[in-house]
Amino acid sequence: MISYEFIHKFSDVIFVGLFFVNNKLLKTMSNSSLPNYLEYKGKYKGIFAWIFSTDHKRIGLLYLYSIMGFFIVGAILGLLMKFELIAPGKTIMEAKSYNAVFTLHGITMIFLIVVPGIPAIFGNFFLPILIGAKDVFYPKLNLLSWWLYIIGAAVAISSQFMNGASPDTGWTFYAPYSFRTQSNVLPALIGAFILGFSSILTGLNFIVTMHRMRAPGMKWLKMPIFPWTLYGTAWIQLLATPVVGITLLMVVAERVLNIGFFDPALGGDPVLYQHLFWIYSHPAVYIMILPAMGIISEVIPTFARKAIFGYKAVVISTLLIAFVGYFVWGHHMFTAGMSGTSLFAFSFLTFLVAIPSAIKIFNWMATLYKGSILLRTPMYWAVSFLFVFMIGGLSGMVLGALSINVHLHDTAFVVSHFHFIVFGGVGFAFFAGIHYWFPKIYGKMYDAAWADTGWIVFFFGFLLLYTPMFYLGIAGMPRRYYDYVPEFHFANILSSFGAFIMIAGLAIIIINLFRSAKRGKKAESNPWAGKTLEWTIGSPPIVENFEEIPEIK
Amino acid sequence: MEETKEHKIVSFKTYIIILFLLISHTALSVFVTQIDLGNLSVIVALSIAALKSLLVFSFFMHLLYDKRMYAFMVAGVLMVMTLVLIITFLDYGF
Amino acid sequence: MYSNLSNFSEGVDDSFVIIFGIIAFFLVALTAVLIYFLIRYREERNPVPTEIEGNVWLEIIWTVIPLGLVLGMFYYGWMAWIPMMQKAPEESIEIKTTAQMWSWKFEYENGKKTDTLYIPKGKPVELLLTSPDVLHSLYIPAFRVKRDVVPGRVTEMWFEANKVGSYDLFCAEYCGLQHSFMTTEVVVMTQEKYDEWYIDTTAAAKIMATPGAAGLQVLRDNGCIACHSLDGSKLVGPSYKGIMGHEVEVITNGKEKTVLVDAEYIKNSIYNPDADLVKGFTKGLMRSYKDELSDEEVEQIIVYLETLSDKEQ
Amino acid sequence: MTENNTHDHYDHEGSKLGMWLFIFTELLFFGGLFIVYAVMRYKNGTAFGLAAEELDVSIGAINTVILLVSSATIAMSISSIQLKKTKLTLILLATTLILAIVFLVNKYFEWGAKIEHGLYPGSESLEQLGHGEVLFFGLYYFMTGLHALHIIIGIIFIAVMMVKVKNGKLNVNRFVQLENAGLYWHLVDVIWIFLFPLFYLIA
Ligand code: HEA
Ligand code: HEA
Ligand code: HEC
Ligand code: CUA
Ligand SMILES: [Cu+2]
Repeated sequence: MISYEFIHKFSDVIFVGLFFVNNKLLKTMSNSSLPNYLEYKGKYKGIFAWIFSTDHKRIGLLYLYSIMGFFIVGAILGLLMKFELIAPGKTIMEAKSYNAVFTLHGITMIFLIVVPGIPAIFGNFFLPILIGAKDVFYPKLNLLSWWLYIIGAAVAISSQFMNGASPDTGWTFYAPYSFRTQSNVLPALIGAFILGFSSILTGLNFIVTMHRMRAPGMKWLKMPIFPWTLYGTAWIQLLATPVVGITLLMVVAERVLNIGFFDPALGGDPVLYQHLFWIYSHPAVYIMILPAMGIISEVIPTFARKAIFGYKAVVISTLLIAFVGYFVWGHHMFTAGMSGTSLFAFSFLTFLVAIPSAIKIFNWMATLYKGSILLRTPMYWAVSFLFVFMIGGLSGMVLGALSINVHLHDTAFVVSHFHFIVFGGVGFAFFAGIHYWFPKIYGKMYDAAWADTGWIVFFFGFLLLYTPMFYLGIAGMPRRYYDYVPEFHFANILSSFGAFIMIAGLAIIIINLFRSAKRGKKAESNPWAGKTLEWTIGSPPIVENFEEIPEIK
Repeated sequence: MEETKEHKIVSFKTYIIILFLLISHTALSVFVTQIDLGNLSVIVALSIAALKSLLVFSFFMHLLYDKRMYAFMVAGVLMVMTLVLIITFLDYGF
Repeated sequence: MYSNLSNFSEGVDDSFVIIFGIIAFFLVALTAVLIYFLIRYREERNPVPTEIEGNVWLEIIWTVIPLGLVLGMFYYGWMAWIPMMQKAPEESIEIKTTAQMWSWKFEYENGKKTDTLYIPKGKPVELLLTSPDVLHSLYIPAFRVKRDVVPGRVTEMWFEANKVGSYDLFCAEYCGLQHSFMTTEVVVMTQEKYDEWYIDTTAAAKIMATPGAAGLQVLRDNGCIACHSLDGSKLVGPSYKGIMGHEVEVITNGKEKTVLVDAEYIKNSIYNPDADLVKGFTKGLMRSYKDELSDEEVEQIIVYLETLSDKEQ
Repeated sequence: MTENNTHDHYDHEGSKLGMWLFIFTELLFFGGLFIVYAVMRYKNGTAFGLAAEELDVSIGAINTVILLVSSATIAMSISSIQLKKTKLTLILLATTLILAIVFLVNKYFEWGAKIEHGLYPGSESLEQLGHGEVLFFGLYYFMTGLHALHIIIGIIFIAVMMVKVKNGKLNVNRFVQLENAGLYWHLVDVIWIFLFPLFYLIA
């Protein structure tokens, strides 16, 4: 049996452990006369050469390792839930642990992984290269963002180890339960607040970089799609994150000073809390998905050997998603007792926001038309991204319909929707990206056969894991349920088995990548015959990316 | 990208005039809200505040003299903010 | 998905089927095209790609057609929802419903209280939902209805059951430790059976005969059992078994002391739960029942607790 | 750091853009509070009106004027640095600084008086009033407190600028930091322009 304390200890070990693995990995050769960024010797030595480096590429890798560390914790927590849910009643833990586990799972997955994820890792690494710059506009601020990220994460995680219980509110921190519970909600909130700052600073940095540092000749409409999606994302980070910042601060004030903003016992309004929370958290889902779409928009053209179909339409739809995405937050509150007018408006806007996503899907498909398609690991991931993203997005349509949402809200259907789209979307795009850019980042090639095996195991595990949850939701199983009625047993078994298969796939993928970073064959500078700027420079790139800033015709 | 463009130097006189306008509007809003206008006083006070901030934005913060882009950005951000406020109020006022 | 168990289920199921049909069509069609392209245009079969920059007409077509479709979906979703939003019909039975950590309490027009929802078939029922503590949500999957219970407000919901039977009733909004145990049932009866049940007080009278039965009823009606077990197992609060006459360690004003559980102590524990905090339990979970339980009811509880003392077993 | 010395280059527009973006986040930060204020006022209209009478309009008005003047002086300091009048720049900045401090002192006395009357979060006399009043004062302390925090940051910002002007780091060719300080200070001003009517005037 897994006790509450055990979960604490266990996450502790993983966090500390993963942090120190990275440094040993990186010994590579350079194919330029200048030292590449991995070998470069700066003012500091050892680990300090990384954690005090302002090189955007090193910062990108710092994020990669820290996020991977959290990610493994989050994934194992997910697995624990699946063990628990394999049968009704108690299987491996108490209700108390279960509540703490899904809360921590949600917080790590959302705030520590997919929100910062792709912009912080690939954005940092490739944005300057893709627009022909030597670094971001504020390199020091960039480093500060990483430090804030780590500090925020540490504060949030510290809630697990302090006296008292781990937070058990769910990642949404709904009032007034988050005031009532005696668990350590405060550090989790403060951690999320700091993480917000980190995210804002990254966004700010990227916008200025794109405005001011594009290589000569690179007009706005010559920028690759990935930077464009980062641009849209950055604006959301800038304009939505402060709202959740202030909300969390108000919750802190309410807990400490007893000002009744949200607690009805003090005259506050709990639904107002939900408004403020989702004003951030809905746009935040587009913070997650837009950069993922950006990666897909790079991978598909490269492997179809042609330029993306309808460049302008893709750019415009990116900006539209970012914009309309601000005004649909209420679809998370359809049963919370909002007025009829707002229900109508929010449902309507929710359906509108699907259009730009649809445009993107169609353009990606059209890019494949008459291409000369090379099926390699990154392409497998990209194509399966299309599939799972469609499922996730289309199930979002079902949820957006008012009457159906009443039935499906807060059920396993929602859980399935967002795993398909968050994890299917962002996760698959992340794997597409890491396999696509791996040769550039490390100057090494991974073992393609293992990578493909990992993909297929993972993909089918994924489908088996989450598809039954659609059924469970329709049948009426509420989410955040530690225990369930026997009717739901069979689908839950299927789902749990899916999780075990998927984890096996994940293990293959990660081990393959780690081994290859160390021992892989040397990679060429342009293994996929890509057309964007990162493929014109050496693998791995030199410290300031370009010996000479390129001129774009 | 080196920026060599000349910056416009705003004269002290302009600033003083704006300051004068700002202070007189403050006085006006205090005055108007002292007489009882009911709900209207909320609207008047906030309109005056909006006018004042418009002055600050365009003169003190140089939106009138800088690149157009900044003015557009500010307008866009304020628009998002207002829309969010209005949409929130669909749940309360209607 | 069709069940037709309540007046709403048909509308909801219809719009589900329509929307599901559209999205399933898109999913299948697009996936088929995707796979076709991957095979037809793979490198071996089509070594030279044809560069196509874009096509404005296509873009317009695949913006406008989905736009029409999503508006259609919106319309169907919305139409089926209109009756739910409307006020309950005049002739509805009104039931005051309290959702509390972690139990349900239903109070009928004649003052009858239950922890299971009993309703007649074919008659509209209106629930007036309140919560003394945190958010909950009343969810009856079979009826396709759900409504959040927001502390500080009275929210209303209504429905009409079509078929006799008993159905699950869940709490769908996360409300803390025992959230997943905050479940009960809706029992739908024929009008005649319901009327019989409604005026019947004999069932209660029968239990009343045994000592302490009234007390047990009070505990049930007020959801105490959700946190306190009767058989010695530890839930959120201390078990009632053998509680009377025992010594417990409590924390009063930050200091530990040992007290003997007597009637006075029990009463104080119910009215000011945080005053003497039992060691090993969490503060703030149990709220004060000062406004809800009369002295008389507390007396009845005490009588009942006496019957649970160890000696008798 | 040595590895990025190329980025020491001077990009006036870029820095200014960065500052503006930061200002946008600040606007949204207070925007969230304004939403809460608006909703709470909508729900507790009369209580808010009554509570607002407790606040002293004249102190508020004086503070408004102080901030407006300080905004003008810092704006002028930017013109004067472009005219190479270092001394005048310093004088104008010092004026801004002093006005900012006067604002804080005023605020200190205002809060002090309120607290003496027992009107602070969690106080007994406040608890006796209705939820509406408690909320009003809660918001009042929270929002003006956050604003005061911005003033303090502004004071530090301006003080640093003075030092830099003094030793010539900021001059006719490079003054974007001063401009940014100005932008920040105007933002603080704009927020106050709204706080003033919301708390003091609409009674
Ligand atoms: C990456 C994150 C992400 C993304 C991109 C989305 C995208 C969408 N989401 Fe999702 N959502 C979440 C993450 C995300 N969501 C999370 C985390 C939650 C739960 C939060 C919680 O409560 O814990 C949630 C919950 C959630 C709800 C609330 C459910 C509830 O609690 O009751 C709703 C309701 O409307 C919804 C709708 C949508 C819609 C309409 C889209 C649209 O943007 C989807 C658009 C995409 C498509 C439509 C598919 C592609 C298009 C085609 C294949 C073309 C053909 C299509 C048509 C003609 C329609 N989401
Ligand atoms: C990114 C988001 C993400 C991811 C990846 C996952 C991964 C998993 N999740 Fe989920 N989950 C959430 C976000 C996520 N989850 C959220 C927000 C909730 C709601 C919490 C709440 O209710 O408050 C939730 C809730 C939730 C529940 C419901 C709890 C309940 O309501 O009772 C369950 C149940 O089984 C579950 C299972 C799993 C499992 C088995 C995995 C894992 O085992 C899968 C393992 C992962 C992989 C095999 C690889 C995935 C790879 C990536 C994502 C790439 C990473 C990206 C970068 C590094 C950029 N999760
Ligand atoms: C939300 C959970 C919850 C509910 C509902 C609840 N209690 Fe409690 N109760 C607790 C907890 C936790 C404690 C222990 C901490 C304390 O003493 O406050 C406790 C303590 C007690 C004690 C003291 C026990 C001892 O061993 O000293 C009594 C008596 C009691 N409750 C009676 C009741 C009655 C009667 C009701 C219903 C009317 C009720 N409780 C409802 C959680 C609950
Ligand atoms: Cu009550 Cu969940
Ligand atoms: Cu959403």
